[in-house]
Amino acid sequence: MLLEIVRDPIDLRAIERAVLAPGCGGIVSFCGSVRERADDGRAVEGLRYEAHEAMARASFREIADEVLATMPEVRLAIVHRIGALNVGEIAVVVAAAAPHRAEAFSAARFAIDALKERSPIWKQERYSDGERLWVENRCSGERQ
Amino acid sequence: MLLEIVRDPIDLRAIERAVLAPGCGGIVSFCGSVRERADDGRAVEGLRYEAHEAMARASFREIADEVLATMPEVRLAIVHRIGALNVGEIAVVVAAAAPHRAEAFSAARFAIDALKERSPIWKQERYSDGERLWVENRCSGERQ
Amino acid sequence: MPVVRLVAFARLRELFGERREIALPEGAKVGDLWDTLLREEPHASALARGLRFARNGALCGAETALCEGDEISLLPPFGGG
Amino acid sequence: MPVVRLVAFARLRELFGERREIALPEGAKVGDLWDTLLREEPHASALARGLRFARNGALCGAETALCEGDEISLLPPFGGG
Repeated sequence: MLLEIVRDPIDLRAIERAVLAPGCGGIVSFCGSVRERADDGRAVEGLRYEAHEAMARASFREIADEVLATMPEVRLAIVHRIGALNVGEIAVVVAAAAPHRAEAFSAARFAIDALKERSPIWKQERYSDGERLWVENRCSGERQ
Repeated sequence: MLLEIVRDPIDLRAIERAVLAPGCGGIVSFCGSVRERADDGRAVEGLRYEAHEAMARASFREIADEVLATMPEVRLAIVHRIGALNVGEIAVVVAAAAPHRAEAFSAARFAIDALKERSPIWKQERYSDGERLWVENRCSGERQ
Repeated sequence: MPVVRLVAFARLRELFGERREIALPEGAKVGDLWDTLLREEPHASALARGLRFARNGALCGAETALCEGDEISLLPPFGGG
Repeated sequence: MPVVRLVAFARLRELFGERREIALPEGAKVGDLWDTLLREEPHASALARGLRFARNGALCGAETALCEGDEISLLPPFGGG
């Protein structure tokens, strides 16, 4: 399991190599990059992510444990970058390797959904008009 | 859309780069590699894929058209390698980029499932005991 | 006597070769081509399960008429991905 | 008078700083810390929606008692991924 918060650019292929095992025929990866347009259509110049790093890593571990509890053959990576990112750069990678593709899809989907909901990470979008906005995930914060 | 049958090793990152567009925040990719064990547990030495290349490419185009009909913002790649492959080498990559992750997951899953069902590609496993076997996908051939 | 080009894959290629020309009686259909091949290799009947045919790159049924120069493909169950 | 370390994120970090020490009356709870901060910056109340607290790296409720040296985190709604 590769579960990390990083500050340097993410090497997607290295992560996929880290989860690939000879017994795993399929890897599903989700790779989230900085989009050039916000949901409201405004041009995005860049992003800043910050995290409670210890809690975020603990949440990745919890997510991985939940995946393994139901799919023990899955090998999972969750890597999120923090700091300043430019348009097009990779912010997050979730990769799941499994002997069969159904588990790999299921694990990757669960992990990215869970990360968005429960990992203490925050995103500030910077627009071309100079404004900055902290953008919340849709489901976050509605649990308590 | 990158829809190809290739004979040389597949460069996963290049395919992901090909589908990534500035407006697409999420890429989901499925990468199928040669497993060291067959479903019955026998040690696999290597594989040979063959294809009706023209029909396989046409099937990729048909699959891509079906994805676009319901999810016009998706950018899709389907690349399958044929010829002799060793354990650990990449046989197939499906990558789907979309503004939001639900579409990317849905498109990638649909594409790999459809490829396995309808693309005229055949796989011969070669085991360490010297035997060779043409291995069928579970659902294939049951449609007519 | 239409002459068609037979293209076989996987186990069927091992039996019948990758490509060959084959002459059939006037009015012959895709199914007649398969029957002709079975007379040549009777144990190929074990490979009929899930077998599909294609004429000039498009799936077709056994009742499809053969024309001079057609490419007829024998497609066993698929294994890609 | 327990002294706790406050760690704030996102908009709350912009208001209260990233890390600071804060002294509270004996018996104070996490909710009392938040009320103390609100007296300092009344318009922070607009940020109460979806706010969660953590004590020493574990989510906790407003009724959690504060101990000397605790790290109390203010976690606005998440935006990772």
